[in-house]
Amino acid sequence: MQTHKRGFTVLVLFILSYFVAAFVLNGAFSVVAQEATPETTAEAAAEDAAPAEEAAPEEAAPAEEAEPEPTIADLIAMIDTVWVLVAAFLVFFMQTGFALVEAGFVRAKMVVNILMKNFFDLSVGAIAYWAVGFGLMFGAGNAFFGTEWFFLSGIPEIYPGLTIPTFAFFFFQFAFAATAATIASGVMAGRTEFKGYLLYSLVVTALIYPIVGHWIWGGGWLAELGFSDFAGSTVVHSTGAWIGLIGAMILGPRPNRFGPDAVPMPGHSMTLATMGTFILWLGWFGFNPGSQVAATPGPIALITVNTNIAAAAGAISAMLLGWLLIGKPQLPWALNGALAGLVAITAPCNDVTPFESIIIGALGGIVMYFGVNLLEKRQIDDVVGAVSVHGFAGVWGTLAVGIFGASGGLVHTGSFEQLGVQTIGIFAVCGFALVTAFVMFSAINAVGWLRASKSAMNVGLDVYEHGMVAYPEFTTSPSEPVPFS
Amino acid sequence: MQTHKRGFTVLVLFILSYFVAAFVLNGAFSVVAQEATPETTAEAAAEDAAPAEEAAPEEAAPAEEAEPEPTIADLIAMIDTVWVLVAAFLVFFMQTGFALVEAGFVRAKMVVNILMKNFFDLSVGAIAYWAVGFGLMFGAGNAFFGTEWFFLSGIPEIYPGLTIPTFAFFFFQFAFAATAATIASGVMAGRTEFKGYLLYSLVVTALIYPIVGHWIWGGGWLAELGFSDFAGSTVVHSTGAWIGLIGAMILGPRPNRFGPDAVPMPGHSMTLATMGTFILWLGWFGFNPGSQVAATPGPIALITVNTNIAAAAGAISAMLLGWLLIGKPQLPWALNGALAGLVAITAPCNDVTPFESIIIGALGGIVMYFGVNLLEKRQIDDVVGAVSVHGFAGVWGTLAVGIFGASGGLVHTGSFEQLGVQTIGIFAVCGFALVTAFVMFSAINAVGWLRASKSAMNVGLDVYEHGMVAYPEFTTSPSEPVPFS
Amino acid sequence: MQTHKRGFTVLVLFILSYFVAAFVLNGAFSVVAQEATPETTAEAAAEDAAPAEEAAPEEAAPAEEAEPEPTIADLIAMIDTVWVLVAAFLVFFMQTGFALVEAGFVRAKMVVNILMKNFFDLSVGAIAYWAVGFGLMFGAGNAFFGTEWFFLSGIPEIYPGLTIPTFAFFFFQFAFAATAATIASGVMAGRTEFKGYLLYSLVVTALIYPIVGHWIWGGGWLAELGFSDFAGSTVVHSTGAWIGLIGAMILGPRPNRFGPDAVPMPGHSMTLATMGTFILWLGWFGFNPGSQVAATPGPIALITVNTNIAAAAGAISAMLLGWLLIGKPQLPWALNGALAGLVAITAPCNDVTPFESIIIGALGGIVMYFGVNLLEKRQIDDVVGAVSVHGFAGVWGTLAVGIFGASGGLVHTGSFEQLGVQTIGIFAVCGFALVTAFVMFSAINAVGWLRASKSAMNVGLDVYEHGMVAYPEFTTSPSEPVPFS
Amino acid sequence: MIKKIEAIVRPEKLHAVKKALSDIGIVGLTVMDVVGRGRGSGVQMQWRTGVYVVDLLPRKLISIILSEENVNATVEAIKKAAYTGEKGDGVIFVYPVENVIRISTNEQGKNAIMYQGDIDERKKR
Amino acid sequence: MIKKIEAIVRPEKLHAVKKALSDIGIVGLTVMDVVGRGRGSGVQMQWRTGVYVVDLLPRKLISIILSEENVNATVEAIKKAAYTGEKGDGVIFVYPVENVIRISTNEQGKNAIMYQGDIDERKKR
Amino acid sequence: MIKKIEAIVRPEKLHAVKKALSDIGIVGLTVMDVVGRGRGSGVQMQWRTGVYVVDLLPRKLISIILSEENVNATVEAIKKAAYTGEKGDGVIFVYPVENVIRISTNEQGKNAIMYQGDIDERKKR
Ligand SMILES: Nc1ncnc2c1ncn2[C@@H]1O[C@H](COP(=O)(O)OP(=O)(O)O)[C@@H](O)[C@H]1O
Ligand SMILES: Nc1ncnc2c1ncn2[C@@H]1O[C@H](COP(=O)(O)OP(=O)(O)O)[C@@H](O)[C@H]1O
Ligand SMILES: Nc1ncnc2c1ncn2[C@@H]1O[C@H](COP(=O)(O)OP(=O)(O)O)[C@@H](O)[C@H]1O
Repeated sequence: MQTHKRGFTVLVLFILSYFVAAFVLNGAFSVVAQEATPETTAEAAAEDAAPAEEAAPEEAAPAEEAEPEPTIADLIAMIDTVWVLVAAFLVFFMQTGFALVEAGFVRAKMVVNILMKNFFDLSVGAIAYWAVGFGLMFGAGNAFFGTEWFFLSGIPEIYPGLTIPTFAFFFFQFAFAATAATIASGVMAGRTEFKGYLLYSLVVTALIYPIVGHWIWGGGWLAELGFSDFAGSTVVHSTGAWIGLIGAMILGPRPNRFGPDAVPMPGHSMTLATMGTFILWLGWFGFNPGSQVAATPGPIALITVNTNIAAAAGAISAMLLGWLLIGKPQLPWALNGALAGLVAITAPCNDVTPFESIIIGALGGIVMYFGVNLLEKRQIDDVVGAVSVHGFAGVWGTLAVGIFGASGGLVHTGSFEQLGVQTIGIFAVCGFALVTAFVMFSAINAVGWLRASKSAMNVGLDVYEHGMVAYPEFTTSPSEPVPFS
Repeated sequence: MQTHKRGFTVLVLFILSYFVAAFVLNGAFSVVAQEATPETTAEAAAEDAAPAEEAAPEEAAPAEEAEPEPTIADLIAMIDTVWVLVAAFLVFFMQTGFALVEAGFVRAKMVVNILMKNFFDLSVGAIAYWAVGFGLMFGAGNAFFGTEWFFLSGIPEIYPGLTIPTFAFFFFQFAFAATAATIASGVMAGRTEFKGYLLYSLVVTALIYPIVGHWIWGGGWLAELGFSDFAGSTVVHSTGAWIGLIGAMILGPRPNRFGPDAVPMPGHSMTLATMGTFILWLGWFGFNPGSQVAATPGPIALITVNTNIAAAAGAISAMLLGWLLIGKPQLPWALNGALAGLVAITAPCNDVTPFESIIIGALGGIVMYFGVNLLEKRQIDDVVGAVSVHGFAGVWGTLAVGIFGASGGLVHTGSFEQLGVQTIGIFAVCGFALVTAFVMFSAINAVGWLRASKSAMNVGLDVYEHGMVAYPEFTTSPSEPVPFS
Repeated sequence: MQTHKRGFTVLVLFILSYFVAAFVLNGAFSVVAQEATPETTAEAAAEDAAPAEEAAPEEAAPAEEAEPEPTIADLIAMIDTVWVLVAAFLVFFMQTGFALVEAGFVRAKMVVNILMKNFFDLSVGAIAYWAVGFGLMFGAGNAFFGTEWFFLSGIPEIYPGLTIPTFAFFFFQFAFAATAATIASGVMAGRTEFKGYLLYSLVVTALIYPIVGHWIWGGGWLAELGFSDFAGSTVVHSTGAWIGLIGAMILGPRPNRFGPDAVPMPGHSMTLATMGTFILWLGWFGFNPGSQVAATPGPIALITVNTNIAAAAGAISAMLLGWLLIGKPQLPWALNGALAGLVAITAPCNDVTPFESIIIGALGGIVMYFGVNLLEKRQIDDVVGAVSVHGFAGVWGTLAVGIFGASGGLVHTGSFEQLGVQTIGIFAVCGFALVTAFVMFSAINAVGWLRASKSAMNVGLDVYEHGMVAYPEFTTSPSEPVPFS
Repeated sequence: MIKKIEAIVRPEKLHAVKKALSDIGIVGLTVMDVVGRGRGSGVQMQWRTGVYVVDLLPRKLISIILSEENVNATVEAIKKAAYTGEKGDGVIFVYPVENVIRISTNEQGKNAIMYQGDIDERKKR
Repeated sequence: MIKKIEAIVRPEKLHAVKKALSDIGIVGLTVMDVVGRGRGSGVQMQWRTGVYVVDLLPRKLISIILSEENVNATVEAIKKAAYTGEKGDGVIFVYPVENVIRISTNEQGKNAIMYQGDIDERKKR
Repeated sequence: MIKKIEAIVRPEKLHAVKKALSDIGIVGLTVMDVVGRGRGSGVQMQWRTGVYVVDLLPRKLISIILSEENVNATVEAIKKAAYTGEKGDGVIFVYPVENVIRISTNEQGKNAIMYQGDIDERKKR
């Protein structure tokens, strides 16, 4: 208890100092107040086609009069904004999907803990990406990171090169950042302390992910090189997965996970896992088609079809492979297969045909399958299979741009150039993520906030860290999987 | 059984007479048939940019010919309608969120009952708001309620002052009405009879909520006064909460909830509660940005960002506060904190900066925290904490308009005027809700339909009222929360 | 094990040969590669209002220059595409709803199996409808089926008669096909082998559903006749239900379902079933208003309102009826009632008033109620009530077009013509579905892949077919429904 | 003398056993969920990469407190209803009981385990 | 001599019984979820078209191993706490026990079931 | 003579105890989920505003019917496998059993609790 109180105080101080430091460094408050005040925004909006600010008819009428006739460009801005926001909502919903998949794949005594982590990925990420991340990622700066727009101060009204407000673009990108952060929570489930996880979440959404993002989407050095990752197989998925991988290695496996006394640890609810996967699949229709960042009919329709069919192909290939090699069609393989297909199609989705998408998705499922088995053999405990789903399939998807991409892919152009650039990018991102994550987790470990104590893991992180259980009324038998008969 | 049958008959007669009376009074049927006939609507729609009525190519082709070229205004109507409908779908989805949060926070033996109540909030509300509510709320009338548009008869094709069809506006508003009604179900969970609840639901969506709505959004006296509540911190959330509060006080607490023989009554499923909160957070992206009722890029993007960051701040502040004061980071506090942040930002979301939103959201979480503790001390049994989440945080959000609002807030204008108006509105709505709800619940209580019998509560409302249990195959131990170890 | 391996090999060979045959017959690969290459699509898209292909500002800027000013028609295409895609996402989400409703209504030992089936409806359907279904359904051909567009080869860029890309139209239609397929899984739950189900799923999405679809939506003979089914009461819902009905009859009931040794088999989770129904209701806002296939404000707003109010009416009528006849307000009746209301309004939703929608929905709920009781008496084991919900209520909805339809309905025109045509269509589709499904299921039965063995059903399909259970840590008592007290 | 019978049977046989006991007039009984291992073998399960055997299979434990003279009839009834002849049919145990007290009536001993129309009343007729 | 008491009570009475036992100094006990049938009748349930009766209702089984001399006091305490006077209040069974071994300390017999401040210690005072 | 051993152990020790029993040749056993209280203290939990103590903690109850001569070896095996030395390790109870009947074979008494390769067969070798 005593140590708990102290740990808590340190955490609060840390968070406070984070804010204070940031404010001082950026003179943030005043700038924010000036720049992002809704007056400005509202005026600008009025130049758009805005009919009425309030629902009440009385108030709305007078406001309309003196406005200039909206132009075609204004309309395009409206359509694009609606599209990007809707897509962002779908990506946001993916957090729910991740939370459910991860909750379904852990044991009942760890459920509250994993839900907390997913919930605070979102919450911490919302603050951190607003304060620091977005600026680092998209602000002008050097080839490695941006140096403006912290706390969204000084952002332009319309995002440069696009038609939509910077706020809309920011929100879309925030949803991606939260996704990247949440991937590792599944890898490291069942043994990571909550305090340490909060720090992890802060660092990833504020620093690691945005820097990688700057390289590729923020005009950084990989973008210059011609590296192509349309919706983030590498930027989002692999980055998250490599961080999780290092985390899992530093943490070590859950007790009794490997070795002679190993006990099976099946996930506690297949309905939650399946529901989560359905929601992720749905969310991906925001992730990929939304990354067009404009409502251009041809591309967004094509991307939607490709995304869907790759998921289907991944589910089928992984399920059939498991059936062939283990003897039964298994639900977890099917779910992870669909996700692997989705991750794989994420990079090339705008530049391939549906038929090629089937191939990419199906191979994504297969890559994932062997990836999970590889980690198992190496005794790396990836609770939900996220390293394989997001990391290995992400690498495959990034390479697929260089193979099938209509604009630079091997099979269409005969040139290895794009494939080479893709490979460079994959290694660069992997290296950066592994190194920074290693430093971060080692530091968290050094203060003793990383791995939960053995008794906490026996009792369950839920009781130990959160003083509660997920299902207080249900009799559960944590150590004995029970079939019927 | 005998009494059950009689109660049922009375209920059916009541509902029937409700319809009959309404029809007679309004000559409703004929008018509805005339006004809302799709012929008219369809023609009007054809003047829009409609390309084809049916998917089949053959039929579509001829229809297109003689149509006039659509104008910019037609296009804006299309975009706005798509936006408002999508937003309405998201608000509609919030019903699912409420159902899950409430189900997760009650004990397993009350789950079917709470699900029924949420499901029929929606169903009863759909009929009641169509028949009476919308007219009372938005129809022209006096400063206190509208007197036309019952059964949607006589509604204009396009909602006055907006670009979208009145049907679209109606549907958006219906989703809000259902939300208001559903709030109290959580407060009064675990002890309210289903029959009585149906009546409650009818009265709230047909009368109480619409009248408050008329005052503020329908051009009533509070709107005249300059009261500002952009998306409904007061109109929707506080109204629902005050009604629930009175309900909880008239009902009294669940047996063994307080006093020396009190037993803890933890919610039966943290996964359901978390899933529900995620869905509510998502739905709020329809609730707040949708309340712009037009797809104006600047405002809707800003509102989205503010909504999100306030939720995050609320989750963090409530979680940290609980950690500090109780010693552990608790999931229920985090969930309720996010919701309180969302409720708080609902009124000022269009008129503040993201930074101010963080403050508003964070304080929302704190207000909620102390609110829950206050009710606990007063021995008022609010099962899900909805009075604090929707009521207290709603008051705070409404005040925040007067404090941070760019157009009239204290810190920006130095004037207390807006704050004064906000305070008047808060008291007026609170008073009206408390009085009408008191009358309503007292009446329901008088016929004996309010509080379930003691044995029903012991056995579980599910068995007693609905003849079933939510999880027939799982062994549950209703009175003994079971941790692992 | 041995036989399992063989069955598996046969299945894989079957699937492979399916692809090979298709490729050879259509010379598919080359054509697909040519036609659907994103180069073409991307160029075309550039003629739209596309601002930027990538989010990175640097790359986007130069691309914009030489583009022609977008026209009003381009904008309409953008809006319509956004609308149709969003609607398609909602319909896609209905798969989750179906999965949850069905999972909630089966016993715990069958959950993994039913989740697998729903998941693979989607996955197999995605491939099959792309390869064969869409061409059969919408390709030009004869009055009975289409003969082009297999593997999407040769499809036009913009779907003829519409404004949206064919890819967008295809995706919307795919989501419908998956829905049709998934209906039967609920009817036949708890006793159908997974292998046989995969074949079923393939045949329905590739052949049976598309042929019916061609008749009505693809310009086939029923379309010529004037048969009207706006969003698919018959095309989608009844077709799926009749196939399921035949399946249930050939399969026979679950052991101990009827007869003197019958035991009650309540669904294992009412929260899952309720959540699923909420999601289906939400998804229907894509299903019906989306079927306008254009964002025309008037119609889509009217359809939304009608859809919603019919669902509410169905829920209320079925719940009250159950209350009256059984004595308690039952959740399963309410859920199925809402769904029946939704199915009933699907055909007439664009051509009736909200008041008529209430009548149609309420009668949908009643038809469903008696339908379930009828099948029960005939000892046909429809696990989730889908034959009544989708079949009987679908027939009623289709007839309602001929009764209430503004353009040809009996009460508005006094003519029986439309009603006659509707009746012909209902019988034709029913007959076709029953016959083809009979052939299909008999064939699957003949190879022994249809009905699971008795011991598999006792142990649970989950353990037997998938080697796992849905909730390994929860103590379940499969044969004894346990109430509290 | 009072005895206790514990019968461990297949879950799907619970209904049949319950009916058989009603038929001979055994009213009072208590049932619980157990998992167990006897002569049968376990069930093979899979989770991701691994295959494992679950050797404790679910059974229903039915416990009946009754007079010594009714033990034989009851054991026979259970045996018949729970029988399939395959491994896993279960076992029946008999234990001594020293006393029984019924809470609502304060009856003790044999009186406490008498029920309306039960096996003893039937015998008298 | 060591005895075992098994009390089958209404679930909602578990807290009261537990408290009554604490009050007289009974510390060690084990509780399990059971369903059972006695003199009471079942509960009527519905599922879709059918009405059915659930005749096995949930009860809590509390089992206590204790010295013979404490049996009476304990039975009385349980009877009082679990009593409502209606059918369904439950029954109490007493069985012989031959030995007890505590794992952590290796104590045997009566020593193994002694607790700090329990009924025996209190008697001494 | 036939005896019954009931061992109440920590849930996480179930696997170890099961293995220890297999090693000495104990095959037949039944396991159930219980919650209980002994010498240990409870766990502190929180729900919203309140803190409360859960004093009944989950344990596994393992019950084994076996011949008297095997009781000692079995008790020793359980003690060793379930031991941590801290409070909460659990207790072992021994009861008399009067008869055993195996349903599938109709064996009675000691024969009914013989298994292939069990402790008795091993002793003979
Ligand atoms: N010696 C024993 N001690 C305790 N329980 C036993 C014993 N033998 C059998 N059982 C119980 O009886 C159940 C049925 O045993 P049995 O008929 O041998 O079949 P199976 O082992 O295949 O289930 C077991 O699952 C176990 O719960
Ligand atoms: N003869 C018996 N053998 C085993 N258990 C019994 C017996 N009689 C009663 N019980 C148990 O005691 C519980 C309470 O019994 P009783 O007081 O008769 O009420 P009710 O039958 O209404 O529950 C039963 O549910 C059952 O679990
Ligand atoms: N006298 C007793 N009567 C019944 N059960 C007992 C008794 N003493 C202990 N138990 C059971 O044994 C379990 C372990 O007891 P013990 O080793 O004292 O540790 P703890 O109380 O910490 O769990 C308890 O949880 C309870 O189920």
